[in-house]
Amino acid sequence: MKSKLTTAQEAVSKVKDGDTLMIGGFLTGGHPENLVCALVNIDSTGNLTIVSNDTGTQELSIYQLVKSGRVKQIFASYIGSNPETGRLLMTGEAKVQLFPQGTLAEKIRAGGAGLGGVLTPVGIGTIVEEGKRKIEINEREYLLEMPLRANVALIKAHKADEAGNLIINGSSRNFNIVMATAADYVIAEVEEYVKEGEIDPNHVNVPGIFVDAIVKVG
Amino acid sequence: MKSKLTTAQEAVSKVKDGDTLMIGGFLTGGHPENLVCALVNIDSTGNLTIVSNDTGTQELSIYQLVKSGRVKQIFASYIGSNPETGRLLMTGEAKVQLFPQGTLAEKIRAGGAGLGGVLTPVGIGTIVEEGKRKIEINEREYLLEMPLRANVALIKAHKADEAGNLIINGSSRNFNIVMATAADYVIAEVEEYVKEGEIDPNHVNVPGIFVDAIVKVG
Amino acid sequence: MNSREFIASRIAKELKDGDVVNLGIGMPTMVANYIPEDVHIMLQAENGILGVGPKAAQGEERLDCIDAGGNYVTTVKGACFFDSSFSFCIIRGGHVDITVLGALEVDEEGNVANWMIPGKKVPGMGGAMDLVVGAKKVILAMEHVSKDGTPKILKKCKLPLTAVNVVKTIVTDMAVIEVVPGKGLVLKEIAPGLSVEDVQRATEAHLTILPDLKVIEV
Amino acid sequence: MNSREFIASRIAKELKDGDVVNLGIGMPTMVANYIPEDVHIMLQAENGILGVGPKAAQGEERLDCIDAGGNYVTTVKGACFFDSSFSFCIIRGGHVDITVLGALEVDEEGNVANWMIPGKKVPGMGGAMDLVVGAKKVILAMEHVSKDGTPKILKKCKLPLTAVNVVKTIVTDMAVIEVVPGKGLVLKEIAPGLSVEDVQRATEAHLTILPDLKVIEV
Repeated sequence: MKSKLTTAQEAVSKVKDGDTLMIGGFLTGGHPENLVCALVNIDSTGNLTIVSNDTGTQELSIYQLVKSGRVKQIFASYIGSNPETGRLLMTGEAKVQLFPQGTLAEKIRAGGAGLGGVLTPVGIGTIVEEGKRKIEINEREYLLEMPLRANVALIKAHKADEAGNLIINGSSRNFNIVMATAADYVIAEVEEYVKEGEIDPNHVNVPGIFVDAIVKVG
Repeated sequence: MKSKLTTAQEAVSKVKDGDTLMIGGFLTGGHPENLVCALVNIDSTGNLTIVSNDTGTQELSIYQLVKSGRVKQIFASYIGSNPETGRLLMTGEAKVQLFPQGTLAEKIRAGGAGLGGVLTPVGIGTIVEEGKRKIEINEREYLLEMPLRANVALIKAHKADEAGNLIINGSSRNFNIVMATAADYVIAEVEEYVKEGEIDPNHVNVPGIFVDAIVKVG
Repeated sequence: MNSREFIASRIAKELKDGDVVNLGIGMPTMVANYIPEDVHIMLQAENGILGVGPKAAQGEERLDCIDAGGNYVTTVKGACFFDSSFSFCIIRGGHVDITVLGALEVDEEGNVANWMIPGKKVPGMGGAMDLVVGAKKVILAMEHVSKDGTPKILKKCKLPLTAVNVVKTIVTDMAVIEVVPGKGLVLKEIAPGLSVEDVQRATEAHLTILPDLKVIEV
Repeated sequence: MNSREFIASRIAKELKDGDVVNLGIGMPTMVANYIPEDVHIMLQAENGILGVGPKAAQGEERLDCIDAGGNYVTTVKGACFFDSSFSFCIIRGGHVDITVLGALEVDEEGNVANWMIPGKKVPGMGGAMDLVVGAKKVILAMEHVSKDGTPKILKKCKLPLTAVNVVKTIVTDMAVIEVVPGKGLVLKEIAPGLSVEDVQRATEAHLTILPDLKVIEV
């Protein structure tokens, strides 16, 4: 089988104009900094839609990406840690759509799991309702939340084997696992790269079939 | 904190008349045989509803439970390995409702995850549609599948620590993880019981907060 | 003890042995400092930890162990890690006993606003909407009035809501107030040295006074 | 080579290097025996394995490593385990390239019936409905006619359906047939020694014959 190992530059060249991009991580934790940095340095792509829990912090390259004018739309749950995202929202330079964090995770999962949507009680009675179908079940109202998918996902893991199986430790799992299931092309930035068979099948967090490219860093 | 360690007999005495019971396992794999056996030997409870992927095989105690006349309803995806379940379905002695396996897993997950339901394309155009709401999204039809919850879940794991954290290996995870999230009282049959802190937090398959009682067997 | 410490220490008394608790960023996080030694709770961080421990000592910070505020933390014995999707199954599914959050406004129907000020500040809701809808008990930790002295406990919230009918207990520097469905706000305790009139004057909503009104002990 | 072996070995030629494949119980399972050595596929078992290997040797059976038919199996290098919920995210989400299943009936619209005979046999659909809806390519492995000689490839299925418009390729002991949307059934290959008329006579649905009709090679 063809090796999935590649460079950050080569991997992110898969991102095309107008693509939707999922970027894993929760603030600095489990964030694929090297991949985003490589993307910032390729300035050929624009009109991007970014799906990220929080669009990171000011210290990360995602701040530069958001600032670059190449992003037309952002889906997130919290943007207080990246003032540039807030600025784009206020000025309307980009469309910024906010979702409850659990709803965002569930939308991405639905995208990867072939579901048409999920019903959540979260957001009922708030502006999160706007433009969404409400469905009543047993006299309780739910919001119909639709699936989210991406062309490319940039995720971060600790270890990969040759098959692409990933181990993600601690609080760094966050959005990296669901995002790996919901994109056409998945790029994983990893700290360690081992031979096939060296990861215990019981400890795999992302099956290798989801991972298209592996970039070893550090 | 109070110890969760108990006997099978004591644990299953939590099952009350009319309860809905989830039973983990896929055929013989990851099936909580000792807990079901204990339940068979307590003949005080009836009118049970059982949620199980397949209601096991003829060699397991669940066969006796299904045969006992104490089960009024069964939710499953496959019953070809337990002829008694098929007999109840044919004679109408119990109500047997069949769901696609992924739909069953998703219904239980929704029950544990506080979702009002999920939309799946699976079952469209088949008798699985019967009695269910259909919702059209972007010109594709989906079935609205409602959440499932239980009063008690009987599950099987390899290892538990004092906090109730569980490790389930190999193909035995199957329905045991989602069922642990979707029942008011969760009883885990385990092969190994260790002190708090002896399970790597990265390797926990079921967080201890879901587990109410632990029964060590073998 | 300043007013923030006063509020945090009073809220700590609401926690019972075995509770699963999520503490919001800021004042709510301080609650952890006042939990009695014989009360063992499991702190949840919505980015993927159950069993959050004290902050990491200098030099021992791990990028893979941060809480939802981005702080480097430790874990207690019996902790476990999981991804965002599972984390919000725990939260939305009702498996968190108590969530403590800050608020901009709260009203007599138990509605709460804590995530945006239109035209000024839109950090996003993060996990707050899921938490207040999903947790079994919602406790607000807030100053009784805003910096310019205007009431924050209102007849009806004016800011965009986080959720409707969810708040159970409001703990401020002046009072402990319960939201009782159909009854509105019931004053349970007042801060030492204050009169009922002092509290009512600082509150827009009507407070029901019970005969057994107590003084807040911390 | 009997007819079941003939069918299985022809289907093996449909698999490409890198494919994720789910093989149903019975004849489909035999496909694994005929995969060329230079084609590496990942076999999925819906009870929670990616990377199913050969059957376990006698004495080396592990209760935690069974396939969806309940057989003791081994795993290949690079395998991983997961629970039923995630397994059907893989299946329903379109991450399985090929699923091979048996069938009772199939028709010219690509509808398939393979899970029940009303009044006779109701084993349940198990994972079949999710697999045929979710997999990128559905291949049926079936005898061309039933034991009493009646056609199983029909104008319109009579038995309760497993799914509508899902079948891509039908491989029988007599022919390889493609379902082409808007065009119906196209005969691609016939078994050695048979004429087109032989195949059409054993088929209720109309077969479109292409000029480049081939003889099945196994």
